[in-house]
Amino acid sequence: MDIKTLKELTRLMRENDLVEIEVESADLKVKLKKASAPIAQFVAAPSFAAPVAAAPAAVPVDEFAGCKQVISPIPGTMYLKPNPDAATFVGVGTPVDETKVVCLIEAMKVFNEIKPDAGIKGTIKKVCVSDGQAVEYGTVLFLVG
Amino acid sequence: MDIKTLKELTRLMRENDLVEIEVESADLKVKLKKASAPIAQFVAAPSFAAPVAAAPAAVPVDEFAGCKQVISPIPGTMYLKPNPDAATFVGVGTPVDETKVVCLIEAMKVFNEIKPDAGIKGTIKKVCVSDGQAVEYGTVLFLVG
Amino acid sequence: MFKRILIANRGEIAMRIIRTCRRIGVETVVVHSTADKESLAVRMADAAICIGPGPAKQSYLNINNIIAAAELADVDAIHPGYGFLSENSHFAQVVRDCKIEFIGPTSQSMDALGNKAKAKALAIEAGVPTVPGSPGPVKSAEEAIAVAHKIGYPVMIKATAGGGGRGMRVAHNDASLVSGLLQAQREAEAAFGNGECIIEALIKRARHIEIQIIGDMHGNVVSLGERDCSTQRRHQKLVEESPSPVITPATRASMSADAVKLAKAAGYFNAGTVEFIYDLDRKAYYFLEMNTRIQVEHPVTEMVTGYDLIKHQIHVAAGEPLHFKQEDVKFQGHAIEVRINAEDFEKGFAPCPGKISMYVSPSGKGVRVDSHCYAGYTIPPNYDSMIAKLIVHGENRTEALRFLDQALSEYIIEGIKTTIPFHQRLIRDVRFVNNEVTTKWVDEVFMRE
Amino acid sequence: MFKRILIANRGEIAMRIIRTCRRIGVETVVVHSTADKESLAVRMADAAICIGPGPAKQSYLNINNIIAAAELADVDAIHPGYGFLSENSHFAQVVRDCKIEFIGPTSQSMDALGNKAKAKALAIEAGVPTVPGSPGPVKSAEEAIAVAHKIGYPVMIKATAGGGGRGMRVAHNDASLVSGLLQAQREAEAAFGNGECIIEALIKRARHIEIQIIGDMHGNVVSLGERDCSTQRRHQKLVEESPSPVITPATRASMSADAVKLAKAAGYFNAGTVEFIYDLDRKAYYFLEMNTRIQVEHPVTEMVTGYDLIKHQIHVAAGEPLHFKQEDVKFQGHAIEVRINAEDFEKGFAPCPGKISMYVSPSGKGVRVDSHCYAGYTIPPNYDSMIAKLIVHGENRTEALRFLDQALSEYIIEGIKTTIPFHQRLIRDVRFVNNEVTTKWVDEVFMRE
Repeated sequence: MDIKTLKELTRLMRENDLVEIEVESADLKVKLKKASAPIAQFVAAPSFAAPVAAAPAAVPVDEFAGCKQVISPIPGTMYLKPNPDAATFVGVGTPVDETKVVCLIEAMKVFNEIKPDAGIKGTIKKVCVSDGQAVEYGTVLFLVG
Repeated sequence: MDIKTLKELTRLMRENDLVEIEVESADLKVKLKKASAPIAQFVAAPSFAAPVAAAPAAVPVDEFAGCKQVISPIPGTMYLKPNPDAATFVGVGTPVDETKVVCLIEAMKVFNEIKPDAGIKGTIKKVCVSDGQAVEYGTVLFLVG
Repeated sequence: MFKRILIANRGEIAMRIIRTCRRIGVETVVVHSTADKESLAVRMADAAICIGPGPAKQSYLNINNIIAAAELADVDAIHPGYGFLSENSHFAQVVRDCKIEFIGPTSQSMDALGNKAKAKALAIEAGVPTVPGSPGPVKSAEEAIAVAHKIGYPVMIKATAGGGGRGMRVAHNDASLVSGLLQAQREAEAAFGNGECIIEALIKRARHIEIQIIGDMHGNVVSLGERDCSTQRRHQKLVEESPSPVITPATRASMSADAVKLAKAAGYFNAGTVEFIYDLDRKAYYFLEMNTRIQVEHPVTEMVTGYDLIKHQIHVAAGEPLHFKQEDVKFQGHAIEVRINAEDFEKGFAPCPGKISMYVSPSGKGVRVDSHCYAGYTIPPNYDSMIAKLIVHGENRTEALRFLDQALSEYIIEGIKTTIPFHQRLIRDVRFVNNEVTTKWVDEVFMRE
Repeated sequence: MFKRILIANRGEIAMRIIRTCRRIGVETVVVHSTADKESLAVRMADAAICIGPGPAKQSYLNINNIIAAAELADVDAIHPGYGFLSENSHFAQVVRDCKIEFIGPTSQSMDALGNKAKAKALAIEAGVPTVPGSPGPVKSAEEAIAVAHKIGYPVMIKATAGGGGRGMRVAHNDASLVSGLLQAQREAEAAFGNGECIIEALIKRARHIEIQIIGDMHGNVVSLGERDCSTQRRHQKLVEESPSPVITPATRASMSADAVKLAKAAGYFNAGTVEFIYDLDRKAYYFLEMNTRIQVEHPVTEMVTGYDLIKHQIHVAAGEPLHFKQEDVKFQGHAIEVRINAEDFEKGFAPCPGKISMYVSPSGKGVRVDSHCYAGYTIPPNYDSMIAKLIVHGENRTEALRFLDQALSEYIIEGIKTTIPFHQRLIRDVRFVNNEVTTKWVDEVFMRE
């Protein structure tokens, strides 16, 4: 990070009468706020539920900042391997893109092949679920960076 | 991270009237906030009730800062004069202390002479009620400074 | 009996179903969208499974994901609530094909009764009075004109696939009938994928009166009396009450018998509502349509009969015979429900989603609030604007209205606009108090004053 | 009838009284301390007058300021609620001397029944059974010993001016009787300014059963049945229910008749409660004391009888004859009330005043919550710790307990500790379910496990 970017941002604020600016990119997350802004509170949304499926794994923002998430599109049981004796589809370090099968989710007796959404390209930085785990819509499966 | 970056950030805040700055990158997570950030709201405590008696008069904090309040000890009807034809007990500028009758409050058919509490000594800075007004416990009658 | 059921719904009805399940010892799994992850239902249910993002199409209407959740949670049955998939016969069939019970009627009954033209034909066959009009969809403008001349103008043009006031049109003469029919057919084709329309007599001074029925899989069908839902705005019910203050005991008995007759003719089981239009001038009722699900206003019937409808829905879905017979059903007092919506009634009932900053619900003997809201809750913009159903139960209508007035004046909801002020004005209106209201009164009279 | 009444109370009972006044069209003026200026009652009432600072002695017990407020607001009557000045005969007299009606009995009845020794003498005179013991205060240790020998050890020493468990002591032999009597007399003198003590037989397995009565100024007194309040902790009622699950219809009728007899003997009018101790071993009941006011647990009676007790209190205070006769009183179903307090039951029920951050009260058919709390409300440390009374009404005790279980599990109160977890454990305890509870069970068995 360099201070120059920040200076550019403050100039942008000044010139455009902005009271708040928030930028998030692959390598940087910035928030600037002027006195007059209503002070927004960024608290993590509390998750009340005790879901059947594990709650979406907490994403440690610091370490994996900028990573993109591969989420489950459907409730079901997640498998990291095509069959119990096989190797996992992917692991930390595996390069992936939207064509790569990263895991299976069994739902309605069907094994659905899960691939990253279009635009997600990089290497697996973290596997967020364990083999055979129940997942729901939105459960974070992998972090790709 | 070095302290220089932080200094740069604080200067940036100063120069741009920022009250809050939050930066997160792969190697750094910083959040700075000025004391003035929470925009203190001085709104009168919401008085839900539509009381029979007038709500305690709002005290303009600025002008009468440091003044002591003479409050009504009982619900009733407040009179500024001993009788309709007489002069008021006190007015702005009258010196008062705990021995001085400042008004009457009629309650239970009795005219109660009201004197400032012990320790209140000075001159009347403001008369907060009008003659014949209904008051409740705690209604501010006079400001003494 | 079921060990565990899945609730394929949200908001107050999800809460309502959870409540009964807790009372009868059935576990609950609620499915929800990401927009509802902080909802009370998610918190209250024994388990919650996220099935998709905010838009209903991708979550509450996403059959695949709901079934996947049901299998994952290993539930015995699915309660669809009202709205969403509750009247989707395909969904009911998929659920049953997965060896999960659908808490509702068969797909066949839903199909037979969900289509207005088919339902009307069934009613005619069963000897239930229907609004004079075409026996089925009109094939041509000429046929429509012939029907209109027979029953007399003005007439209604209705899309058979429509509902809730959508796909309806009035014609006063041949010209407006021909053009109206064309437009209605085109609109219905676009909106529902089905352009069929029927022609019916227009009833000028109508009350909306419906009969709550419940049936089991053993051929028993019982009527739980009527609800009068005549106070409507743009065909949306605002107030529901039981008993109806405008019909005689004889009419009530006859309507109940007809509703049961129709349900039996359709091989119907579980809870359902047979809607009638009551013509104040002719003092006659006509079958309108049947809703093959639990309804928003079911608590009104619960208050006057004492029966927990959700409980009996679950019991009959589990194959049990109905726990009571027609002669056991007794009515006590008068119940009224008003729907409190997050809407600004002074701005044409514009929805006002947002965060509730303060919330104090009313209380007292005979006051019931069915809601999913609380202070701090944000009403998402994705779904309907209902905040709560306020139901009161008094010895008679006068007492119920007094209770309602007290409860409305005590209800505190801050942070968003609600329809509480509207209801306060409404229930103090002498015409409402004196039952001079028709289904068009709010639109044509009350809202214009 | 009264046009406007003043409510000399706070919290849920102030809300409760306002609710009924709204239903019957009586204006309300609530007096409050500075600590309660943001309370719901202040917001709900037609008018509110601050009468003093937080401490009750300077506000809710400040007779001068309350009367001043009543005159300022020009009210016709004062409802004292329960606690505070509700059983203060001097206050009742001052109110009436100011030509304001006191919604309660005469000062004379209050005096005759508020003192335990006088009340017992009156009961004996009226032929109402009392606990065997001294006919009045014992004058000496010798007299106490003679009484104890006659009725047999163990015996109770009770201060006549005590109440709620204060000023009570058990003696098992002559020595402990003599020393206990001395201590009790000394303590009672210090606490109540009256050292008189009586000696009574100790009842080992007791239930607390009380009869709700209401009378008018024309000599009519009606019984509204019993409440069983045997689940107590340190003589504080935790759970109240009606009907009592341990007495026979014959006992019930006899207790009711005796309660009415006693009230009539005292020239009593307005609502009152005649408390009895029921001896499970002897299957006999004895008069304990009379509460000359509305009680916390009155909703239990309202649920099973359908009568609004506050409404009838107001009607009879206005001089009207009772609106119903003894033969009109019918009982329906089973009602249970639990008191939800801001207390940490795992730390000896230590009070936990503070701010409620989230609050969602339960709902559903047969569920009633009487409360003054809401999310954002701060429970002041100055007064009692009651948050709410949760009342359920089912067809029978089993159903009522199911409703209660559901309602408790649905009740969300965050930010402070509450007794909800205690009640959840309690009502699932098989001994509570099977009615094996005595008045000492919670203290001596349940809390020690």
